[in-house]
Amino acid sequence: MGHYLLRRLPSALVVLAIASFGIFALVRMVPGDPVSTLAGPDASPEARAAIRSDLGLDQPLVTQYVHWLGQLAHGDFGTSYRIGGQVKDLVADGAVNTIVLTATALLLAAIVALVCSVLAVVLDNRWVNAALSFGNTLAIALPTFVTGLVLILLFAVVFPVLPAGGTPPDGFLARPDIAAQYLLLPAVCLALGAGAALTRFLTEALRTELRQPYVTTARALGIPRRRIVLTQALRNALPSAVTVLGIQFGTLLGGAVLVEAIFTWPGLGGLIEEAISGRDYPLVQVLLLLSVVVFVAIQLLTDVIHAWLDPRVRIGGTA
Amino acid sequence: MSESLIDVAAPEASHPDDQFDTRRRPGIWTALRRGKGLAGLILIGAVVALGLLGPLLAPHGPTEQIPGANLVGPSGAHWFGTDEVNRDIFSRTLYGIRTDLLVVFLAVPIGATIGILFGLISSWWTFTDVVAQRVFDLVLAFPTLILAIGLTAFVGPGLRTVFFVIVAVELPVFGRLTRTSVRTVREMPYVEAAHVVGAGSLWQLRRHVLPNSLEPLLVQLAVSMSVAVFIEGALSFLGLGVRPPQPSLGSLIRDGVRNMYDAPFFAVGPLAVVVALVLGLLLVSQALAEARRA
Amino acid sequence: MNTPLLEVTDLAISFSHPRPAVRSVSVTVDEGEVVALVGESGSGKSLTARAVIGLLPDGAVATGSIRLRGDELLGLPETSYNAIRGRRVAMVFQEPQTALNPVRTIGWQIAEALRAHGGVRGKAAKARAVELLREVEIPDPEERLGFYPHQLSGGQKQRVVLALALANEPELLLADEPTTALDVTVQAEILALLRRIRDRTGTSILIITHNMGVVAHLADRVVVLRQGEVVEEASTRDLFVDPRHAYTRQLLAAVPRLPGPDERVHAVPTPEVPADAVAALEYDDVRVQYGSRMRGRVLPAVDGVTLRLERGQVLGLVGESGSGKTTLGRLAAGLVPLAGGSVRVGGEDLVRARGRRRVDLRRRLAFVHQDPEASLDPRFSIAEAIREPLDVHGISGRKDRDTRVAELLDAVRLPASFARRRPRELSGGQRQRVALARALTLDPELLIADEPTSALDVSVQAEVLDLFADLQQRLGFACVFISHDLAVVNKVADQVAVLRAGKVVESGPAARVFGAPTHDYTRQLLAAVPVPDPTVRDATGPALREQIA
Amino acid sequence: SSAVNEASGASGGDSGPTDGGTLRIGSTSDIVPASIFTNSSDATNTLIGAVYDSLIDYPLDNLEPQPRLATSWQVAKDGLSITLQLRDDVKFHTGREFTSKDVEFSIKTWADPTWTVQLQRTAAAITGFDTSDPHAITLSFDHKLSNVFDLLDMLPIIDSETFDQLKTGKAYVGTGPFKFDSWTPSSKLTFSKNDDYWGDEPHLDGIEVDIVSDPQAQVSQLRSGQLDLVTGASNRDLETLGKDSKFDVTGFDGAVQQIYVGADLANPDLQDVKLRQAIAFAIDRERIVDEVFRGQGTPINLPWPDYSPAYDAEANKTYTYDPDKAKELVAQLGDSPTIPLAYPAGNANYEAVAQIVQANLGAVGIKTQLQPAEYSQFIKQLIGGTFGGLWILQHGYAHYTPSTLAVSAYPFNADKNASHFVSKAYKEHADAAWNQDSGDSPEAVAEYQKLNKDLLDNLFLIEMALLHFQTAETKSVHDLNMSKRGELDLRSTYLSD
Ligand SMILES: Nc1ncnc2c1ncn2[C@@H]1O[C@H](COP(=O)(O)OP(=O)(O)OP(=O)(O)O)[C@@H](O)[C@H]1O
Ligand SMILES: Nc1ncnc2c1ncn2[C@@H]1O[C@H](COP(=O)(O)OP(=O)(O)OP(=O)(O)O)[C@@H](O)[C@H]1O
Ligand SMILES: [Mg+2]
Ligand SMILES: [Mg+2]
Repeated sequence: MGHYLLRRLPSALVVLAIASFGIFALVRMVPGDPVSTLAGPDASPEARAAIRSDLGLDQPLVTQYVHWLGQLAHGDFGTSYRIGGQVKDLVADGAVNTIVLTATALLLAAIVALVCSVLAVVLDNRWVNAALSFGNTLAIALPTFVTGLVLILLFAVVFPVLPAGGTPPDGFLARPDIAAQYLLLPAVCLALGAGAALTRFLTEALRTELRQPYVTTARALGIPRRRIVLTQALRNALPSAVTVLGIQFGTLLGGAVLVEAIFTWPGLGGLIEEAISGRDYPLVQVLLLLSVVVFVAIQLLTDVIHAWLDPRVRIGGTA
Repeated sequence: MSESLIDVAAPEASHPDDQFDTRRRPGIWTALRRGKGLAGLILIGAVVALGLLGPLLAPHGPTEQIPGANLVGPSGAHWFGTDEVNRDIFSRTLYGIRTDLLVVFLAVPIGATIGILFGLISSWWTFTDVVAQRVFDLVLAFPTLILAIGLTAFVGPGLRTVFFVIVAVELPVFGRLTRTSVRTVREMPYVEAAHVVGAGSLWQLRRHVLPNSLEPLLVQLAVSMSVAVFIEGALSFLGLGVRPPQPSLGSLIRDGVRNMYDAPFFAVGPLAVVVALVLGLLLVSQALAEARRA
Repeated sequence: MNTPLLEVTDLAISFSHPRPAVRSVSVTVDEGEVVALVGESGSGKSLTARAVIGLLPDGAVATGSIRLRGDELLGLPETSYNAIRGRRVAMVFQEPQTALNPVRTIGWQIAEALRAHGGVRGKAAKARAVELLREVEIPDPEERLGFYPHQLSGGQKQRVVLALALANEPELLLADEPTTALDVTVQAEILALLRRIRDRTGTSILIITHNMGVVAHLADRVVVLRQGEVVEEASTRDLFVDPRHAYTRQLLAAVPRLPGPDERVHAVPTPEVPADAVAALEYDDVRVQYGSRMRGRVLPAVDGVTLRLERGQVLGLVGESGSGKTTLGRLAAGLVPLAGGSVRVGGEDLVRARGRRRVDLRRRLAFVHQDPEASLDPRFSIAEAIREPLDVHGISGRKDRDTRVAELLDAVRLPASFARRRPRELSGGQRQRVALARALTLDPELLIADEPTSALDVSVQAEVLDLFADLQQRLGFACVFISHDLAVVNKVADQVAVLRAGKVVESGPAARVFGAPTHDYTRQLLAAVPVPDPTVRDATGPALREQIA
Repeated sequence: SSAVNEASGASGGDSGPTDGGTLRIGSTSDIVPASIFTNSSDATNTLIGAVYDSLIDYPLDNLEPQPRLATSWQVAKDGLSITLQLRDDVKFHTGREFTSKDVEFSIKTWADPTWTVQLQRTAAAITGFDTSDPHAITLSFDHKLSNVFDLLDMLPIIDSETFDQLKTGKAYVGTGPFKFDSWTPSSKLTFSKNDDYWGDEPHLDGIEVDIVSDPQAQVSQLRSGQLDLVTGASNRDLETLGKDSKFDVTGFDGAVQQIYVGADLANPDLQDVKLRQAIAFAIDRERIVDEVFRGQGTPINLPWPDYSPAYDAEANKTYTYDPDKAKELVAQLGDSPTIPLAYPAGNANYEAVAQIVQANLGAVGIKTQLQPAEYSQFIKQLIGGTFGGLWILQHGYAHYTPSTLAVSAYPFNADKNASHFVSKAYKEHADAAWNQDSGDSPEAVAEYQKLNKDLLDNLFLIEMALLHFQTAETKSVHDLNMSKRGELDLRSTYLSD
């Protein structure tokens, strides 16, 4: 696997290099500028000029880019225009929350998808299928802002059993039981859509696998259907599911922006929204670059998992 | 001996029953004419019909503000109630469907088609494959929101932006998915068999690889179409989507949610339409998948 | 009277198409008995066996009765069936190539079969797996446990499938063409193994085969099927001596035979070949390696082969399973990367050819895959599959193409009505004929046929071989004919090359190689060929082999 | 154990002021350290109000300065300087004593344009500082400053020693009732009671400001007991909460904002004042106030609240809802093309107002196209004056001395404004209003009348409504106050249990 990763590394680096420039340019192409949002409508032109030179925005674009790259090379991610702190710290704080949230959601989605699709295929019962299919539809059809608010209304307002939002006051590690309660609603809300979509994929893939000749062989050996699904069909169906999950991850991150807002979850989603609306270039740039890094990594990871799951990819050659 | 040899060695064609073996193979169309497929088609059809016939059915104009009817609940006069600026939600829903039909049945398929073509063609050669995958990584890495803001910079907010954003969002999704299937299917001996008889890459892709990779794409198409309504709503939420006062299902739901505590009825109508549409899409995709497996 | 182990009465199986696949089949298998089911390709042999184990394809409707020790099996719910399958009744399916799970090692798959019936686990399971693999003659069984199916040759896969079926020592083994992909020596081993198992554990065997030699060798009783009906049933000896039904007689008459020891020719003149003629196919010190060099494990599949096939001639490739026959064939079609040497088709290097030239070369070349099932696109109808080469090259109009398809179907003895079916809806032999028809579509100059008749009953095989000879005569194409069936090779091939472990051990004119083999291995092969005569059963097989060796 | 139980605050009846407890406030937007003095967000306002003191205080409903850090003051006869007596018992949170030097530092900070405070020009007009007496200061002006008390009311007294940390959001040191403890960007701010406060000791032990950007989430958290007070609930939610026995909705009538329609005169279609008059007549202000702001506002033509010296009840009724008159005016103009109507996207109130305005204008034959713009872009258009049509926005500062508005609020700026309205007369009147000894002298009032006439005649800015500020809180929150600056005043607030 080592050499496999090594082979992918150059292209990943090229992507990052291109991305850094693309992001830098794109961020500045979007109309609106940091000075006007910082200064507010009533600031005098002198004030704005002062801010502009303060931020170094009066320099030529290329100079700014080179400067930024130089900073990056030194591990300095710059200072946020609006929030003022080190971009590094801001991102690190938000990243913890976002990672906890998205990882939980991803895990939930994966578990739900696994359980539901295996249930659907193993039981193969009309009513179970109908119920799963309807639940699926609702989960896909209802936008996050609807499910989020309904969840809050139900579990925090009408039956106040869970917090309506926010992160655990003492962090995630101090009191895991409390942390879990804070995490539950937003993670469920985030996981719903991805989980439902994944369930659809996995169910279809499993059904397709069950028609393969090797399943007939296994059945002829008297291996029960449940076991065939779990130990054989699933393994064959997983690679495509992993790809879908890798793609879904993007949707998940996108959804995180909304979920974080609804559940007051101070993560990167809120940060990036704020950074964009404030045209906080250093912050936006780093966040976007981070997003690209994460995606390149995720894709690498799915490829690795692919190879791990499918010996034909791993070992190569066809008989 | 030789007589009987001819007799017994006659090919199976001699069997009289074979002449009648001319039934049509249960294909995609049959799948849509019964069970799940039919139910799905009816649901989609109903939503589409409501949208197309909207102007005839709507009791009010989509932007008509009815004096005094501020956020009133459902009644005989206003089936779904009225919104915060006194418009009939039912009428707006009907007109809103039209907007979403465009997004769901045009933008998503366009994005999907381009993505699939891209994925198919690029994955055939290692070099283009690597390049295309990295490009997809890049596009996927940009959250929808940022894509939307970036695009508004060039085309301004409105339906057009929504359209472009959805195309841009779906493109890499389908591209990547296609590529994964292609990588599995292209290893199949029957693709090799076509290769051996001299079929070019395009032929192999079009005739063998694509048709045998369609399952996940069909599912994704249904999912993407469903999610499109939601993306449209989220964009309106940021002021990048359909411009007020033009109605759309997404923006209606968003408005409804804004008024959740005062007017819980508001979002119900538009949501029901979306659920019907999504259910229809999923049912049809399920039916098609089943038909293709059979 | 004691109840037979298996009693099938009036079994009928039909699909949505008007003609029932099985009309009325009655078979009984007694304890410890080996019954052979023979008959025309497509006559319902496989379906009968599948009905017994309760795994008919979707859409099949079965009526009649199937009793195992008096218990009715037909219509048994899936859960009850699971206790029977594998443990009491096991089956080896006709096409072993796809029968294994591609993402699990064969060791795991055997262990899983053992586990299914609460058998051994862990270390013991591994030991048993090794034992099973050894029993089915897989070399280096310990190491092969960690192999994935795609790393095995066709014959190896077939033996793994057999090992799976034998894992739980079933009372009844349904073996659907268990030896088609095996070379004769391994086949002899397998037959001996089957017999041993029968003798040791009293397992009854219902074997489906085309090979009358196998029947003669193994079976106690023979049931002959034709068009879904039993036409004759008799003890093996009686059947061979005194076939009653015309079809049985025809079947026996069509069995190809190797020249007997007394008929052997000692010196055959090599045909005159002009020295400057361009060979249809030339292998020059060809080497092929599988496996990744980076992992440091390299398997030489073909090791320094030099062969030459003249225009209009047929080169028969024989040799043990896994000896590189398929690999050589695939090389000619440019499907395998070369590790050394060169391959020239009509004097040109296919691997190096580009663009139009390559397409042109391809057009003159046809290929029959060893595994017809996998080489037919499941979404194509039979007609589409056969027509594809024409479509690819845009040859002739639509109508002409359809005519050509009908012609070809007829040539391989398939009814025109099959044109609409999907590959899945055919029997193994029918699929193989489709693959052959497809290869002949373009009137090739060079045909590479990898086991083109392995799934055909002798009568159809005879017809197809006649057709083949006829076509070859008329069109004058050269052919690489890969087969385990030495008699068939003997019948069609001008030249023969005997392969072993990637090397050519002997080559030359067919009559010479088969008539006066010079290499021990060739002699071994010839000796292992089961003679289609139950009376000489004991004179062949391992006994004779030892004698020769 | 349950996170809900641990989080939910006290609730119950009132038995007089009690000490203790942390007030949890939900705020819509986070603080922005670089513009901490600009009243740019509700969290900023809470921070300034909790941590800092001003020299004087305006009551909510008039403009008579009350002592705070300054105990008394004297404006010079020529109106060019002011002397303030300062308290001598005041300490910063760091323990350092508060002196006249700190006043000088604070004013100079405000005069620095990079802080972009609205009264920067006023602060910059103060050029002389006499700090010889640590407990008294004399400020001398460049020119007469009729609005100097506005500055003194708004200006927080900041600590010079920790000023660097203020810039980066690390520390906020003032003399106010609460000490700043921590800030977690985009999450929360915490404060604790200042035990050494010079005034009455606050009842609350501390304050926690949670940034809850979604207004609906604020309401949910208020309802679920995670918050005690929210500042960003929508008017509709406030109305519903007001009817709920578990919650109070408090209105603060003096701290107001105005919502208006701006007109960019660079657009030739808008150049004719008749069209702008037609717009002013066509807008149904009552409906906007009733339906969008749920009655929490007043329809207006001029920005001033009724206690302002510039208030003119009659003039405020110049343009009332009169579609017929509007139609007549439009008819005189003939056909006009579609005019863009911009508003900040993503805000429910703006969106509703914009749609009503569009419908109102449409009804009289003025076609408009709504252009929602992302806030940052919107502000850029406002500053650059690139709307090219109509826009909807809110402004503040009309509840201070009227001249403050004319010289400080961007849409009214006589030198340069988003409307591209240039008028010598308007500029003269605005300057004259500023150059007064006092903000409510008869001379000043006379200037205000002229300004009012300018505004009503030219209509480059069509006022719609004056909006009152409201908060919603649980019944356990008592004695909540607000400063004129819109900052929560929690000095006497207490929680009952
Ligand atoms: N899934 C199916 N759907 C429709 N028809 C089928 C299906 N499977 C088999 N048949 C038909 O049933 C008949 C019997 O098939 P079966 O596989 O039993 O033949 P067979 O005797 O095993 O032949 P072979 O020797 O070629 O393997 C054939 O004519 C075949 O076309
Ligand atoms: N893709 C592959 N990867 C690794 N080893 C392979 C691969 N394909 C074939 N081999 C190995 O190469 C050798 C030759 O295989 P090949 O398929 O040519 O044999 P064969 O003579 O056709 O055998 P059979 O008669 O069983 O079909 C075998 O040992 C096989 O295990
Ligand atoms: Mg068969
Ligand atoms: Mg082979």
